[in-house]
Amino acid sequence: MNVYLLSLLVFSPLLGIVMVALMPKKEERTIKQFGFFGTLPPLFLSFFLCSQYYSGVALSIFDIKLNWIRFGNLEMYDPKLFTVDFELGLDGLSLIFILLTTIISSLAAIASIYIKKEWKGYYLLFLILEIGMLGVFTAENLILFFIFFEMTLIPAFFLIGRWGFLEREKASYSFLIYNGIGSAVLLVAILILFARTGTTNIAALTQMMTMGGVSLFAPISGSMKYGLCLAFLVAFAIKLPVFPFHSWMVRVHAEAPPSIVMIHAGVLLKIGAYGIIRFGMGIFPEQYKSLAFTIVLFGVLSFLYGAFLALVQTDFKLVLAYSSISHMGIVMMGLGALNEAGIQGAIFQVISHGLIAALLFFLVGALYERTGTTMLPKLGGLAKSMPIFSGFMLACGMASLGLPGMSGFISEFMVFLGLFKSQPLLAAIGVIGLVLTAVYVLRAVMLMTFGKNDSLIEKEKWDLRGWEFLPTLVLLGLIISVGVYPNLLGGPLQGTIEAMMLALGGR
Amino acid sequence: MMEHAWLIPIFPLVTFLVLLLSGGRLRDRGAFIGIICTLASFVLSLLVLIERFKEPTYNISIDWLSFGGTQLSAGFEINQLNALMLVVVSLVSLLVQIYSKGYMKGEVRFSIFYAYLGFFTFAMLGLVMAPNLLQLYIFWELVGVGSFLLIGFYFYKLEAKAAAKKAFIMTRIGDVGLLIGIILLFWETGSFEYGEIFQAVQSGMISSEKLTLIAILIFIGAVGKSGQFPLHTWLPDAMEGPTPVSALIHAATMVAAGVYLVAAMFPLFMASSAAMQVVAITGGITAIFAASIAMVQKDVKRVLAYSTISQLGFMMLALGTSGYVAGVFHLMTHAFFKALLFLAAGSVIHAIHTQDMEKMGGLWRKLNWTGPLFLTGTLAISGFPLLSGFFSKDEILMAAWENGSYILFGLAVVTSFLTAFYMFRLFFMMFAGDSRSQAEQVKESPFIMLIPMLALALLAVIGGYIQTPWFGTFLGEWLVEGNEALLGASHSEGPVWIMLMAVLVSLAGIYLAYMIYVKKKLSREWLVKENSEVFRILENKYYIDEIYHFTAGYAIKGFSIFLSYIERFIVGGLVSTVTSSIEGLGKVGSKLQTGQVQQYGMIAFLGLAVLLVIFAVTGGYLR
Amino acid sequence: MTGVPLSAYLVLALVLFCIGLYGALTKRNAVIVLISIELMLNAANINLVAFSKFGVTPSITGQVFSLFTITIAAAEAAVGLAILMSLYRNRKTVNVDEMEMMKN
Amino acid sequence: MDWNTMLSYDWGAMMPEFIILGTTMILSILDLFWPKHFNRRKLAWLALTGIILACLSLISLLSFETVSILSDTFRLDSFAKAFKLLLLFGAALIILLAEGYEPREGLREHRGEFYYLFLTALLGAMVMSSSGDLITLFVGLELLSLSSYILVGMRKRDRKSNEASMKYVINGGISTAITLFGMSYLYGVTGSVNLGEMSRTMAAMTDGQLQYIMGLAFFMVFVGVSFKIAAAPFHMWAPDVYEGAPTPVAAFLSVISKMAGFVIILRLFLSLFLTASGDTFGALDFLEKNNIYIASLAGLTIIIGNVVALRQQNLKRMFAYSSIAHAGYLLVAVATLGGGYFLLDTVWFYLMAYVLMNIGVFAVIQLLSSQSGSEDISILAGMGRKSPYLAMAFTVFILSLAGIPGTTGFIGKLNIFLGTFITEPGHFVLAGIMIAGTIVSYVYYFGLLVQVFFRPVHSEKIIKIRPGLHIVLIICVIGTILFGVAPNIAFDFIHDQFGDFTDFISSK
Repeated sequence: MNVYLLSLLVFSPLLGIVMVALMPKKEERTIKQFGFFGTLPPLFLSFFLCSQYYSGVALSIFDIKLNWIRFGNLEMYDPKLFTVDFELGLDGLSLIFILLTTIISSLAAIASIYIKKEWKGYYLLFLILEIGMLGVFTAENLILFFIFFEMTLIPAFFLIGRWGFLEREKASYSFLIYNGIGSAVLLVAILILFARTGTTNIAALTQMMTMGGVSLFAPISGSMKYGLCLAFLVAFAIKLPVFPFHSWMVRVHAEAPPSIVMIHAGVLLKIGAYGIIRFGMGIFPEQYKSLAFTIVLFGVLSFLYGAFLALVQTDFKLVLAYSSISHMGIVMMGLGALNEAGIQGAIFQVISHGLIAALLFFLVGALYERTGTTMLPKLGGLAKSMPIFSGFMLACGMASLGLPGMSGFISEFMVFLGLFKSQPLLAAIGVIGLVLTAVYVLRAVMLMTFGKNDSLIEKEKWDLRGWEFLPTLVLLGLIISVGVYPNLLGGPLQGTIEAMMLALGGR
Repeated sequence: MMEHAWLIPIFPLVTFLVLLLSGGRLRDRGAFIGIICTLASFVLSLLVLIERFKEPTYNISIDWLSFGGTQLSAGFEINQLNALMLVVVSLVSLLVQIYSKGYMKGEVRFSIFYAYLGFFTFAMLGLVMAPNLLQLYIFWELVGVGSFLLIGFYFYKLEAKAAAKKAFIMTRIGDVGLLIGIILLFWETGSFEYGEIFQAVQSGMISSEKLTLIAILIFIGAVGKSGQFPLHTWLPDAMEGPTPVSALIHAATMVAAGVYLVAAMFPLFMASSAAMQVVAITGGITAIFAASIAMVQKDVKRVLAYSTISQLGFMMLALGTSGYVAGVFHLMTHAFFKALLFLAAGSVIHAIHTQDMEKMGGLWRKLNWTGPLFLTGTLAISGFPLLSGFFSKDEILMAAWENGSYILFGLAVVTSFLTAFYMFRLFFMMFAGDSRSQAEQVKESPFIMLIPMLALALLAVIGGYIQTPWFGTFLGEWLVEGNEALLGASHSEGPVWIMLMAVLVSLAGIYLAYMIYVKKKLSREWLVKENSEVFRILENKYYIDEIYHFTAGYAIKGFSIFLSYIERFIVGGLVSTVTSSIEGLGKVGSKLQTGQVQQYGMIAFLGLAVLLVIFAVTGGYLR
Repeated sequence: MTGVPLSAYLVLALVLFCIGLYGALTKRNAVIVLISIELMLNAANINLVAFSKFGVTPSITGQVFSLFTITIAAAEAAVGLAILMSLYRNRKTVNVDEMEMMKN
Repeated sequence: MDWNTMLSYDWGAMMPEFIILGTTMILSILDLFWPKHFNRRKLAWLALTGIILACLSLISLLSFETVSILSDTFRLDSFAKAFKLLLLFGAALIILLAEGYEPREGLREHRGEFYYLFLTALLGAMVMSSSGDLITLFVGLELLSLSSYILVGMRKRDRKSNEASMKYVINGGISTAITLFGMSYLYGVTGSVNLGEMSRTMAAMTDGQLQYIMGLAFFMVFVGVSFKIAAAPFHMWAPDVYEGAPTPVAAFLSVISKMAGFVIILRLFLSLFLTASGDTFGALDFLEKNNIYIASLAGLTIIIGNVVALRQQNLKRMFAYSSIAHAGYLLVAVATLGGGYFLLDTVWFYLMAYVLMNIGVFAVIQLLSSQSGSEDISILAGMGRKSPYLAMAFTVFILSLAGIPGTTGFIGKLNIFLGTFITEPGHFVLAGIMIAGTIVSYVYYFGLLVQVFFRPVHSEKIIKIRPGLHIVLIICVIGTILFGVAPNIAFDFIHDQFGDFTDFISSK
């Protein structure tokens, strides 16, 4: 049973897919309900896994490995050569990402109530997207990872292009092309590794790259390792995104439907960080180490660049988009710090930003539903007509600017803690961003909620209501509980981070 | 009792959560929840303080965040300073909440106001109880948020909005300094715990340059929070918040957190004379600088705000000149009399609905309670003999003198003259002379507002007697008990003439104000002409706001706009160059496709020819 | 036997091939184009036959090959002309350069 | 060669060819003598039966040892079996496609001709893949070419069809001539037309002069065949011809004819040039030394195919360019020789994938264009709304063509990449071009999906699908997904049946 649990988890949205597919097109209510129910099995399964973890079960008992593909006819050399197995596995890091995925997916499914048309197609794609995301975080080999990685790409393309705002098609194209380039680079790197070593298993590759394995056909030279490490970094930097690869993400944030941006900012971007940790850092620790300065540099650049640009945007969605770039810069900074504090901070930042961005975009969705605009100059004084909404918005803004007691602080603090140890100069430049973050977040949030506004027609019962409290409260609760007791999250990560640090050569 | 001290901040947090979750439904009843919870905190703090007199420092912590081999912990500590601060904070908070019941009556978001107050009190108490720097930083920021929320309480007022934002951002700048400071300190000492840090500092394992850098960075945090020059500009603007808030946050507690921080980190500062110098000089400059501005302001609350800045400067000056006890002592007495002043000013504002001094006057007869109360506060702050301010200010002057910083001593003396002058200017303009108010009916504030003021007035009078040159230096001895080496002497000794001079100086200030504003013997323009350059500079607060606006503000905005051009033309341009070049290639490709079959053949033949020529020329050795 | 060396045949074939290619690529009349293609095929035939007689290792297969080629060339010409005829019926032209309905 | 020798041959090896030939004859006779009013559409099923029978007989031959008959001119080795299987499979699908083809004008009275001409073309391709010497190869090639010239011009009254077929004849003729000229040189330097013998001679060749001529011959043959597979810069006929040809014929050209081109390339290159000596010392192999030429053509083909496809508004033209690009991908495998380990199974798998996805796409195009009378990409608009299942099938094909994981196209591309990277130094530039081309291809492939799903409905007319097309679509969708998710079904099949294709050249 345990062995199949992970596969069950990954493919459990299929149940929802079947249910939604069987519904007639017009049944809006039922489809929405089924769509939401479809996200529940993975949610419960992930909770179950989590409870197993906390009750002390070793996560490795959930690993599964089935023979799948064998390329070429080279059995005579080694029966495992050029084979790709269907192997899923779990460790603390992936457990956390899986939880993030399932929770945000369920909440985004709720937020999808705002979707106005073609619910059936929407939920089908939505659930496929969830399979892809779950698969990415559990895949134990690179090919499988890549397959799931691309599996997130296609549904997201359609979801953005079909259900987004006005310039949605352009946004979905830019999403496709940038991510296409990213995954192309990734694919090349994966395949060079595969072709040269005959395996794509992450653990085996880590072993070979760090210890130096026997090369069967052609060796991987030192400079090629650099190239591969760089390729992984670039591929995931596009996904993350890091300056200067960010322009697609701005469009997507601005044009995609808010419920999809919840997923996108909440989980999809995080695949970039996950990839850097797993592949850049995991497989090529030596090379990664020597690239650390560059990584931090680009982290700081994105952090400041995003912050400065967020300062002058007039569309709230764009403010959030640039703030995401800025926050992803923090992730890069942490990952480049090369010490426990930095790396753990980066992972925290990933999770924290996932929760915060999801909440913010849920609120954006709620706002757009009511006012029909997200342009800052048109908004204002919402605290009067929508006090609860404004309260959440403010809380969320505070979380985003790294207020202690909320998850954002822990991550920013740890990243800077780590960075001041390894790259004090860049860290010192980076702290400017902390002030800027406060400036742009407050500017945007206060333009919306404070002050007065005469142009908006206020209606009765505008405020958040009923089911809308579920996502907001759950997300805010998570943000605060991580902020108040970070060991909640830190615990599962210890094992993974220790292994990373060992490979990186101690502290 | 001390093991239950963690409940002290929890009570106000409960207020916050209950009131927030209840929405606006509790209305005025929200006040009772707030007051009862704060009362509980106060009683508990008092018990803890009493117990602390006998017992040693109490410290408990749990693992909070672990990374690698490092465990960061969270917990609380009850030492002398903490225990004292707990009482001060919870007391002032309690009194202000009682006061607000009357002051905020009729406000729509009444219970939200109490919720915010609860949140702030929680954060402030948490800050005081923190056993380590990280936890201190956490609550440090949270009090900032509390302050932000309360300044922006009237969210629909544009000034309140701007003030709240400014307060948050200016203090945030300081906070970043503090953050860097504690991070650097962590890497030097391997801990955030006070005890371990002080041990490391004393063992001399940190180089003195590093130590100075860290101390100054931490001090930057204090500068931001305590409204010291040059990050002071937010504090006067913060007066846009409701007056009780000004009393609680911007006079008694939060702004004192900077002083508290320096006091809490005193051993660290002691280890670096350069850092001490910086603290003292900043304090001295701020004190006289703010006092000079306060002399010409027209808004009651602004005068009080600048007075607060000035007094905080005093405290910094004390700390910077090794006057640990003096600084903490003044912090305490200031909390009482400045809270009193604000509440009394609030009472006046409540009565005549204006904050402009020019429109007041002759209120002494109309406000029978408020007038004397305000006078008590004014006398206390002016250093009138035998009131609390007298003793604490004296202690500061002594400390400065003893430390040998005569210039700073001189600054302090001048400042106390100015203080007496502008405070009595304020008092006389409000209460003396004829009424200039348009308000027809001026009613004394309700009883519920007077009680807290009475309590504070009492404290402002007697608060000083715990540390006097005559009846013993109880406070000082208790504070430095067991830490003499780290914190210095329990009492500053100095020549007697200092005390006499201080009395004379403040009396001179009062007399001058009396002559100008009551007797009108001296023209108002006796000192500076109303439209002279100096006056204008003072009135415009040395143009600091404008300077910030035109330098930092414009620079950031300009750079942002510059970057948005980069975003559009360079980053975007790069992308469009690639796409358009691919499209161009496509265009060329399809142009070649003319539909002429012979041309196709020709191109093919050319292709063949090229291949053959290359092969022929290279002889097949092309690789 | 005769003094004509292999190279002469090869050059002849090459020249013929080039003439054919030139014709196929430049002549407007489709019939001439088709004939030019025949010329190219026949140039190859000359090669085959020449090699079969004077090649490094002479053998009869070259001639057999050329027989097949001739047949195929005939078929090709027939097909080409048939297509040309149906084109002519619809378009009333046999000019190759007027066939540009489809381009880009 | 007397009667007994003739009888001693294992004619069973040619069974599939005989069946196709027989079916062709029956069809042509039936078409000739059946009354005019009789609907020739039914002949499709007969043709299909023939193909299926041939397929079955081929399957029964799979387990046989390598056979060569007619003094090694016809070989039934694993290579031949593998590719004939694909050819027959593709042909069956195209016949079904043709069954459902209903153009506005011009095919009705010649429909019968279509089937038997199609079968002769198929026969040519099959003969080619079994050929053991140049003559059979050439005859097979020409059988294929001549039949396809006519097929392209099938719609006699359609001016585009006429023009396309004329263009095809002229270009095809030139290419034939060049190929033949090259072959004549090959014969000249080896003195034989038997591939096995030629291979041995060429491998032992150390004379620089002869090697030079061999080089010329190599280029001529290569260029000639490049016409067939439409590799740049010899691709230019393809878009025009595809546009003018009836849709099933375009599908045939892009799939069967292209496959046949690769069959020749592989046959010739692997048996002759792979082992031919490349320098006077016999140290380097010819192909090893000269694969840079193939590689650069492959790169050029990928670039041109994908880049020009961006600008196309006509669906068939777009897929002509797309098929040019795919030929480029396949040429990459040829140029790198699959790194030595991934050549024949790679090409085979990719071609199979290509059969499935491209025929699927052409089925959809045929369906839509015959209903609307247009071939503009706008006919796709709103298909997602109007007939979601068709749209989903189309999406699967497009994703596969774009090489998205989960589809056969991805596994195929992956295999090619493995071949480019496995050797040292890897063919990184070529791989880079290929990956860049793939990304460019996303733009136009997804542009089609944008039409399908994002644009408003083009015409409300209900799309009626004939049973033949239905079958094609279902097979293609299932195949595309199945071999994408579980490619080992195909890999195990080829590896078990054909091993490493070690019986490629006769070892007489």
